Amino acid sequence: MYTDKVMEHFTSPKNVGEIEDFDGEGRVGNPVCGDMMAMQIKVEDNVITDAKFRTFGCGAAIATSSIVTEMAKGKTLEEAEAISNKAVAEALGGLPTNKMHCSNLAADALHNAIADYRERTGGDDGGA
Amino acid sequence: MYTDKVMEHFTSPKNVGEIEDFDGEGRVGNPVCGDMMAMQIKVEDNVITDAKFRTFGCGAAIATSSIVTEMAKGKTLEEAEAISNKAVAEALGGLPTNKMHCSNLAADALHNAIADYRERTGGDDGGA
Amino acid sequence: MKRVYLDHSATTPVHPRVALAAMNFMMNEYGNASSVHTQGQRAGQAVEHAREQVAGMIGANPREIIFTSGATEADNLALRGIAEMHRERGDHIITTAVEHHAILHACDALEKDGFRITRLAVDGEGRVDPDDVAEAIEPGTILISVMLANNEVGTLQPVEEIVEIAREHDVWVHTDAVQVAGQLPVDVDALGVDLASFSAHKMYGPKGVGCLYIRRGTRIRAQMFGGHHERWLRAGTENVPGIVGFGEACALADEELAYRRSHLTALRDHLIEGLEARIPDVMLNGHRTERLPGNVNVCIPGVEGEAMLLHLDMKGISASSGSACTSGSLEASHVLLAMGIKHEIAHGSLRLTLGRENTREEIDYLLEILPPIVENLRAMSAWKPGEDTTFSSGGGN
Amino acid sequence: MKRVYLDHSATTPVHPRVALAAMNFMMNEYGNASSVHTQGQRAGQAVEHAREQVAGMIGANPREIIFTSGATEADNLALRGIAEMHRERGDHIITTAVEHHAILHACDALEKDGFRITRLAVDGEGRVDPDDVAEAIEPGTILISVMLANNEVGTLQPVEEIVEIAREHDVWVHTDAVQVAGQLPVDVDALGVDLASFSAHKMYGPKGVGCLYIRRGTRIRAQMFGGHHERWLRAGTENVPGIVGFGEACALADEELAYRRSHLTALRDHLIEGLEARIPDVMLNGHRTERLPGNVNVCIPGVEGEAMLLHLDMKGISASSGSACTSGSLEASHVLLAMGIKHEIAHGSLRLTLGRENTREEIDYLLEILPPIVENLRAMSAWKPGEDTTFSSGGGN
Ligand SMILES: Cc1ncc(COP(=O)(O)O)c(C=O)c1O
Ligand SMILES: Cc1ncc(COP(=O)(O)O)c(C=O)c1O
Repeated sequence: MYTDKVMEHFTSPKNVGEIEDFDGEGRVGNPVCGDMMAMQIKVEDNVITDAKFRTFGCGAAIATSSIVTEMAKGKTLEEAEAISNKAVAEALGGLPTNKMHCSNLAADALHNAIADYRERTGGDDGGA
Repeated sequence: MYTDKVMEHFTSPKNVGEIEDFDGEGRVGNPVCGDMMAMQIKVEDNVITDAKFRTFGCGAAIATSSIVTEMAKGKTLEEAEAISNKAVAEALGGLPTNKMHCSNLAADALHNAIADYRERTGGDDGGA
Repeated sequence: MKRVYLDHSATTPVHPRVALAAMNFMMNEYGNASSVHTQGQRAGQAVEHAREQVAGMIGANPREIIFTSGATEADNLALRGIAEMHRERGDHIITTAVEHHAILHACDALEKDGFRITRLAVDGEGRVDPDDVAEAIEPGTILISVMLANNEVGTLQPVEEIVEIAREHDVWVHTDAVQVAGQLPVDVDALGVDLASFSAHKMYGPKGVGCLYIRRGTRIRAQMFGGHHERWLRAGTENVPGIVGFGEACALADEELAYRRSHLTALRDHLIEGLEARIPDVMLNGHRTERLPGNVNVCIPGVEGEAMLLHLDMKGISASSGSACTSGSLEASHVLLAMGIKHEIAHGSLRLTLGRENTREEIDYLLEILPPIVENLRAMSAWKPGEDTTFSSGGGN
Repeated sequence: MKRVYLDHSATTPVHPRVALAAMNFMMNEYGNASSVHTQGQRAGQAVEHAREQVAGMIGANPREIIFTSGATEADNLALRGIAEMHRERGDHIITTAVEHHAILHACDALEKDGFRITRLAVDGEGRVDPDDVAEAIEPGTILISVMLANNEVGTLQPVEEIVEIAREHDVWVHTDAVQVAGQLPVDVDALGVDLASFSAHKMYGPKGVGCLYIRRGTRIRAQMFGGHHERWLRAGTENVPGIVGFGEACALADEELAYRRSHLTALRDHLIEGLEARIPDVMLNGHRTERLPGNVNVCIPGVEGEAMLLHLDMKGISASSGSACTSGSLEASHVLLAMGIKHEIAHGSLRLTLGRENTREEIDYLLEILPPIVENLRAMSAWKPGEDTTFSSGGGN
C-alpha cells in the first residue's frame, strides 16, 4: 500500500511536537475526513529554522506531516511556500490514489503557518 | 442419474427386434423429442405371448422399452392395457424427473400395439 | 514472525479438511456437474451432498439452497430478485442504516430503478427497533432486509420479532446471516425468514462461494441467465471445489459449534476486559452481550484507526478498522456514524475479530502491544478527546 | 479403469501448478485482499499479479480486466451492463442463434425488460455472415455479441470483420472468447472488440472464476453492488485462490500455446479421419478447418446421443452430446438446429473435445470402442437414416 519512504516517516516521524514560542501555526483538516494537522514554525531572517507538527490521521497524514517539516527547515519562506502537496507526495515516492486528496494536507498546513506568521508580523521578518 | 435397474435394461435390453408375423404394432414418439419406439406383439387366446421393440432414444427410452416388453409377456390384453407409464418407471426404480415425460413412452407403445391388434381383428381373439 | 490473525470477520483461513476436499475436486474429480458421464455425475453428486451439508447447518431443505459466488451475490440476488419479481405488488423495501454495503448499495441501485427504500435508524448499540419496522411498513412494502448480526460491531438484530411483524403484513424478510454462521446456531425455521445469505469464506470455507436460502414457495427472478443450474435461479458452471469446500465447512461448523461459541466468548470477554483496563477512555462499540462471540470493536479517542492498524501490523497483528470492504475508503464507518458516534471518534475504531485457532496468549500479546501504540499516537495527535476539532484553514492561536 | 477424458469444452482438469497456487492462497495466504494488514496486502498483490497474467494473455491492460465468478457472469455483465448503461442511446442488441445460453438467455431476459434482440441465422457450418450483421444494424443498435468460437461445433466466427462494421456505426462489440482462450491466441486489440468474456475452468484453471475484458473508456453498469472491488464494477470479496489460479492458468497457456495448438490439431484431425473411416454415414458438424484445434463434433444418424454417451462412459470414455449445460435437457442442440440439421439427426450428435493431456492412444481407443456401440444402437433403432420418422401414435402397418 505505502512506499518504504512513507513507512519510514510513519514509523519514525521527524519533528513531532510543539514549539514553545512558535512564530506561526497552521491547522488543517477536519474530523469528517479523519485527518487533522497542526504545524508550528520558527522563523529567523525569513528562513524557517524549526518546524514541528502534531497530526491525528492515517499513515499518509503522519508521513506527509513529517517529511514536510524536514523539507521546510532551512528554506526561506518563499521557498517553503513553493512546496506543493504534490511535491510532498513525490518526496515520499508516491501515495495511494485514494490518499492523495484527503491525507495529503501537510503542505497546506505549512502554508497556513507561514500565512499566520506573516499576519502576526504584518509582513515583517522579525520573530513573534 | 439412472438407477441400476435402468442401466441393466439399457445395457442388456430384452426383446430387441421385430416379430415376423406380429399381431399388433405400436409406434410412438417423435423426432423433436428424440425418442421413437416401435413395439410389436404376438397374441394368443387374449394373452401376449411375445413382444419385441426397436427404439431410437436415450437410456431411459431404451430401458423402458425393454422392461415393458418383459412386463407385457404372459399378460392378458386387459392386464397389459393396465400397465401405465408410471408403473414402468416404478418397475425401473424411478427415472430422473426430466425423463418422466418424453422418454417414458413405452407403455403407450404397448397400448398402441394392443389397439392395433384389436383393430386388425375387429375385436376378435384370433391371430393375425 | 508468527502472525496473530484477529480479522476473522474479514475472512478466515481455510480449514485443512476443507482445502483438501477442494483440492480433490480440482485435480481428481474435475468433471462438470452437468455432464452425463461418470466424472460429471460424481461432481454432481458432490454438489448435492454439499447442498445437504449447507442445508443441514441452517435447518433448511436442500432444495431451498441456491449456491452463489458469495454473500454479495446472494444479497443482491435476494433484493433484486424479489423486487423485480414482485414489482406489481409493491415498490417499497425496508432495510437498516447498518447493513453491509452489499445490501445498502444494492438498495441504492434499486432506488435508481424506481424502488423506494426506507433505511431504518439504529440505537447507540446498533440495534434496530422492531416498532420502527412496524411503522415503516406500508401497503407497497414487499421486502424487509435486516442482517442477523453486524459485521463491524457484532450486534445481533431482533430478526425473529421483525419476521412476526412482517408476517402480519405479508411482507418477505431477508436476513444477511454471513457473520453468524459458524459462530452461533442459525435455524431458518425458528427465525422464520424467507431468504438468508451466507458466505463460505467467513467460516473457514473457500472464498468465491456462498448461498442464498430461499424458503420453498418464495419466488424470485434470477439475475444471471444461462444454463439450467441451481433450479434456473443461478446459471453458471457449478464451482464444484468451492461448493464441496463450503459443504465441508458447514459440517465442521456443526461439529464444533458449541466449542467455538464458548471458546470465542471467553477470548472476547478477556479481550474487552483487558482493553478497558489498559487503554484510558476506550469505548466498546455495539451491545455488550447481544453480540457475536468473536467480535470486539472499540473506539480509541484521539487515535486514527489506520495508524493503529499499521503499527499493529508491524508487530505481526492483523486487525481492521471498520470493515475490510471500506478500508480502501477514507470515510468513517457508516455503522458507527449511524450509532451516533462522532466522526473523529469513529475514525479511531479498531475491530478485533476472533477465530477458532486464536489463543489466550495471542490476546495477551495484543493487550501488551496495543497500549504503547495508543499512547504514542495520542501524544502525536493534533487534538485530544474533549478538545475542539475545528480545524478551519489558517488562523493560529 | 483409467478414464479417457474427451470433454474439455465442458471443463478441464485443474493443472497441478494452478491447484497448488490456489491451495497456497487457501491455507497460507488467506487474507482479504481489501485488508490493510500485511496478510491482506499480500493477497491484494497476488490478485494484481494475476490480473497482469490474465491481461498479458490477451494483450490487454490489467485495468481492463474485471474478475467475475465465471463466463456466465461475464456474459450477463457485458450484455446487461451495456444495455442498462446506454439505454437512452438505444434499445437494440444483435447476437447470433448459436451463442452459448449465457448470452441467449441473458438476451431473453433483456427482451422481457423491453430491449429488442436480433438473433442472426448461421450457415450450415455455423458461421454468421458479416453482411447480415451490417444489415441488422439500426440507429438504436447499441451492442453486437458474437462468440469467437462455438462451444459445441468449434466453428470460429469472423469477429474481426464484424468489429469493422460495428465501428462504422459506433456500436459496441462483445465476444464470448471462452472456448478459444488456451487453444488459440486471443488479442483484444487485433480483434478490436470492446468486451470479451473468459472462464478459467475451460483452460486448466479453477471453476468459479473468469473475467470480463472491458476496453478502456467503455462504460457499463455494475450488476452486483457492495464493496469497492474491481473498480466498482463487481462487488464481492475477491476469490483470491481462484483468481491466482486463473492467473497461473493464463501464464501456462502462454507458455504452452504453440504446443497445444499443434498437439490438439493433430489429434483432432486423426480423430475426424478415424471416425469418417470407421462409422458409416457419420457427418462432421461445423467448419472443417475454421474450427477450434480441440473440437470434434459429429452426427451419427440413427443413434441417439445420450445412449452413445452412456455406452462410452461404461468403457471409461467421457464425452458429451450438445453442451454440458443442455445435457440436463431433452431438446436437441440449438446450435445444430440453427445450422439446419434435422431434429432426429441433431439428437445423434457426439462432441469429443480434446485437451493437453490427451494422447493418440486415447483417440485410438475411442476409435476402437465407438463403432460397435454405434452398430449395436443402430440395429436397435426404430428408424434408419432415410426412413420416415413419422411416429404418430397407433396405426400398425
Ligand atoms: C455481513 C456481510 N454481508 C455480506 C458480505 C459479503 O460477502 P462476500 O465476501 O461473500 O461477498 C460480508 C463480508 O464481506 C459481510 O460481512
Ligand atoms: C462459450 C461459452 N460461454 C460461456 C460459458 C459459461 O462459462 P462458465 O461455466 O464459466 O459460467 C461456457 C461454458 O459453460 C461456454 O462454453
